[in-house]
Amino acid sequence: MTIFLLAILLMVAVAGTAVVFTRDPANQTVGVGFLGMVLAIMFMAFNEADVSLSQIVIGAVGLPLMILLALAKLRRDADVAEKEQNGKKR
Amino acid sequence: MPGMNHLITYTGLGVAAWMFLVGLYGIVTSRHLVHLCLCLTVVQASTYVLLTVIGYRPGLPAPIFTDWVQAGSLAVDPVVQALMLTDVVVEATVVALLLAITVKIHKRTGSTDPAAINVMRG
Amino acid sequence: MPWSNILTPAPIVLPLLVGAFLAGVGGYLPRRLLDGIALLTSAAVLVVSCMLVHASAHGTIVHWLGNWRPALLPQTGKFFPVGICLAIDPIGAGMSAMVGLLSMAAFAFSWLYFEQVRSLYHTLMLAFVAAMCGLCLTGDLFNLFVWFELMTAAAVGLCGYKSEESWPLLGALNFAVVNTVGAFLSLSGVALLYARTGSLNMAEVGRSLASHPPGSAFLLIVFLFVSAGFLVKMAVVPFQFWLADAHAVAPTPVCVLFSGVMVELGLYAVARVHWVVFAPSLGTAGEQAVRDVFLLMGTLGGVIGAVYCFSQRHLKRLLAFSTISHVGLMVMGFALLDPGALSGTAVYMVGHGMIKGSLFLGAGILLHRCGSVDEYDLRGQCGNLWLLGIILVIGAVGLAGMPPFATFYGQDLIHDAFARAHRESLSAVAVIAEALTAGAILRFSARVFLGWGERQEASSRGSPHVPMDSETAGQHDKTPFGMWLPAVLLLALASGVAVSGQFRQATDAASRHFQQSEKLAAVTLESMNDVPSPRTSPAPVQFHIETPVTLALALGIAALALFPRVLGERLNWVLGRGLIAAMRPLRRLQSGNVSDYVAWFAFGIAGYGGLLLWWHR
Amino acid sequence: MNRPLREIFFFAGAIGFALLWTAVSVRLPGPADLRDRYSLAILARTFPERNITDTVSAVNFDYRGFDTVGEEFILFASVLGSMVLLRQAEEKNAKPLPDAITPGRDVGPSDAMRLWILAMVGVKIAFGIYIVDHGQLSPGGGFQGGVILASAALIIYLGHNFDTFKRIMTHPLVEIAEAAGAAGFVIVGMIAWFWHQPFLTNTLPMGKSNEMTSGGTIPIISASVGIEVAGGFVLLLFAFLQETLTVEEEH
Repeated sequence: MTIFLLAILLMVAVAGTAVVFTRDPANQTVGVGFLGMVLAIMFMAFNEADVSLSQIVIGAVGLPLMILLALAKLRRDADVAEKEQNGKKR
Repeated sequence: MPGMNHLITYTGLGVAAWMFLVGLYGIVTSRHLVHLCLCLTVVQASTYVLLTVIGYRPGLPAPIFTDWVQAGSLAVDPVVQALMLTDVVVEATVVALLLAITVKIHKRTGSTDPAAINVMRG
Repeated sequence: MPWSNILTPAPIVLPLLVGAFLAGVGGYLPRRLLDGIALLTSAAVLVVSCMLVHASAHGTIVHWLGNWRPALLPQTGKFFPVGICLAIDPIGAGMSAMVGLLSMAAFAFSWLYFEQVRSLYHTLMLAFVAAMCGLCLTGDLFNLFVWFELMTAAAVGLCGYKSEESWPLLGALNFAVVNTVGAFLSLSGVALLYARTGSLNMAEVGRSLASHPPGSAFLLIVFLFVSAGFLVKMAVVPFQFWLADAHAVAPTPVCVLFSGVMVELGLYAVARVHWVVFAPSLGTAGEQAVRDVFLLMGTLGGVIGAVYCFSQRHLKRLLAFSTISHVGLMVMGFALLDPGALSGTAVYMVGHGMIKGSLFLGAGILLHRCGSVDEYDLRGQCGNLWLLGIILVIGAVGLAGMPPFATFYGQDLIHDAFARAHRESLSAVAVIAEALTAGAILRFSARVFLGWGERQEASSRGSPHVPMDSETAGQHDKTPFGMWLPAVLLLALASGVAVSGQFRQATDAASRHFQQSEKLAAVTLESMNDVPSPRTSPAPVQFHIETPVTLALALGIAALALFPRVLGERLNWVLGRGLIAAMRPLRRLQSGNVSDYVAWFAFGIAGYGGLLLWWHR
Repeated sequence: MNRPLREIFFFAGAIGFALLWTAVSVRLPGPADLRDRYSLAILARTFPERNITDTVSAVNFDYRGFDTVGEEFILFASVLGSMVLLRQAEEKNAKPLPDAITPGRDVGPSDAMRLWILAMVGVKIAFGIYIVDHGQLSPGGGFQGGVILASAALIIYLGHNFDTFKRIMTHPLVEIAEAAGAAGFVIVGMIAWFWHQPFLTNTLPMGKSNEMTSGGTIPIISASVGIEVAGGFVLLLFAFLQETLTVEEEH
């Protein structure tokens, strides 16, 4: 059991590091989802069922969704700006 | 085995410090505001790890009394878990606020690079 | 108090309830009704807080929420707190009264100011008020963090309220990121204390640390960690960068609360955590390290804030930097860890909050009438606004610590304490900081209202020219009476409040009480009857030479800035070059880039931690 | 600061921080008789005093209920703050994107799909309510269940039915529900005043163990938190979705 818990803790560290060093936000969202999942498993393993459930609903529904929506908005704004610029050129 | 239990505590403390610093490093070197927000979630995850190992009691069950966990018996620390529930909510809301700011900043300035959007020097 | 169950938590509960109510149905209410309800709510917060000040003067009020009184633990045979308590002493209740007063001023001002507010503004303001009151009254470490986070969440929304411009958004971003990072370190500190002592109640943690001492290194570092969020909030160098970015762009009524009380609450929280949690176990050497490090923080803040302040042309930004400088002086007052200095700091805090609130309201009036707060854009443009000019000048004199303002009496006590501690050099720091900040406001007023001075001068070259959209619509050729009233009243209060010996006597007794950690622990945990510290006859006010020197320096600095040619062409040129060269690196530090600020955060924490340990030996 | 300089400052700070952290860590954990006090007290008291089996919910909504009041209002203020930030500068300038860009608008769902979505929404709502109202008995509670309830609304959107989605989301009831949930918590806390007890005192009958009515005010608070969280997340998602699905015409 101890080995398992240690491994989970190290997994969290690895996942967190991966999130930081993924520089592209779209890919990073995947990393954040993974970190959220590892954290949920960690809470489970440390007998924290309530926290684990919150982490699942936030990590699986709330956060990635908000991030993806924000990214979609950023891309759309960039597209609109680009189109405007092209229009001006013509 | 008290030695083994402390091993988990110290590993957790180390992982928490690592997450805190690596998250800060991400913020310090970030070139995209969304990346910056997500690095902040890593900083926050460090407090999860810290609280988790603090509340952990080796070999004890979750603090939920069932047919096989008799009411009033020993369990892992429920207080820390209540604190962590608050912490999880704080995380979600802070990220929501920051993403909303990011979206608007991009709309106003056309950039998401923290180094490029700063106009408030001096 | 027969109504104590209702009144004690009311400053927190009432604004929350009204805020939620307004968010739900505010869309269906007329604007004036919304304003009226919000104004009445903050008036109620003020009244109840004053009642709490009065009641707690007879002994600390300990109120166990959920009726969870400390329980007798079978394992240890001692009382242990399982719930959360409010521990209310006159200083905490007084801070919450300040919150009520300034939020009243803010709501009264926004009555006629914002033309396009929905109920969201009122709700966020009320949540902000509740969070600040919670911070003042709570006796629980994690609860402190919760209110801190609520304060940040509401404040960020308010700061970015004008989301159609990019400046408020950047201010809000810097505010949110730096404060959140600080809050996480505070939370880590609370968690570490819990791991060591198994409690979250401040008094109980303090007692456990004293009975099972963990060593000075642990205490000093954890004190720094727990304080981290509050050090960011109170804008200690080098965590201060976010403040100017946020305060310069937030809506004016919000700025009143930001500079008038939110920043000071950071210091209050640090002081409270210090005396209740750490003082019983720190020992003489530990106290000495805390004293030296906080004196350093205060000195740095006082000087650096003043230098930045003097080199601004944007009035709100100028006032924001002056807040950094004045908080530095308050930190120095706290750092002496002396009852007299603490009572001086408390009096100073009250005076500063009111004067700074009034000055920000003045900036709001200026923005309303002239559509700008820029010193050079408005040069000589506002001669007809003579009343506003008088408000700004009186405010500047008040900030310089002249009688009869509360800042004078507060400062007097702090200078006394400097002399007692044989650190007279710190008085010089205070004089320079106050002269520079007051001089900057005087310079601004003379240029804007009298048209004195030149079009452009050396010291503020390169300072940002922030375009400000008007926060109002419609008529701009008249200032409604409702805008003047809070600004004038706040100044009048600041000059009147400390003149009576009663107020100073009460603050003195409260400050001595504030520092009696063991007694507070017994009152909290064993429901011991609290006996208030006796009031002593007020120390005679000594006129320190510093007071007239500050005013003379401030006038001189302002005059020199306006008419540099009196120095002669050559000296003027040299000085101008020197100022520009000296300001260039400082301006580069205030980069507006949140990544820089977070790097400074890590550096500052490590630096102060290292100094605490180094000076401890 | 330029980037290398910033990193030098950061790394100096990081090394110092790591050393400070190490100095603190060696003093942990504290003496066992101190460290376990709070946990043991709660574990021993929850069942006899409150008749409920999930001690975490007891701490969350009762022993340390005041923290949760603050927590709910953090969520509340952030949702409102995000709405303030994301609100369209001028409502009339915002128009929906042309159909071609709106994802999925051109492919209407089939009837079978509609039925399936409806069933899914039903399942989600049922599951969310279950989690909310069993908070005192098993893992879960208002917060977790509230998010699940909010995600039910999302499924409607994922089923390409943006119009229905928008109609639900912009209904004033959502906003009112969020506020009522937040206010509800405070009002339940105020009930105790009628019995001359401090704010948040659990004065209702504790009910039988292992039943939904056990725990006095705990299930009521949990339900109001659930309503607030569900409403809050729906508002938050809608604020972001509306940003994404509309273009604001400048000038």
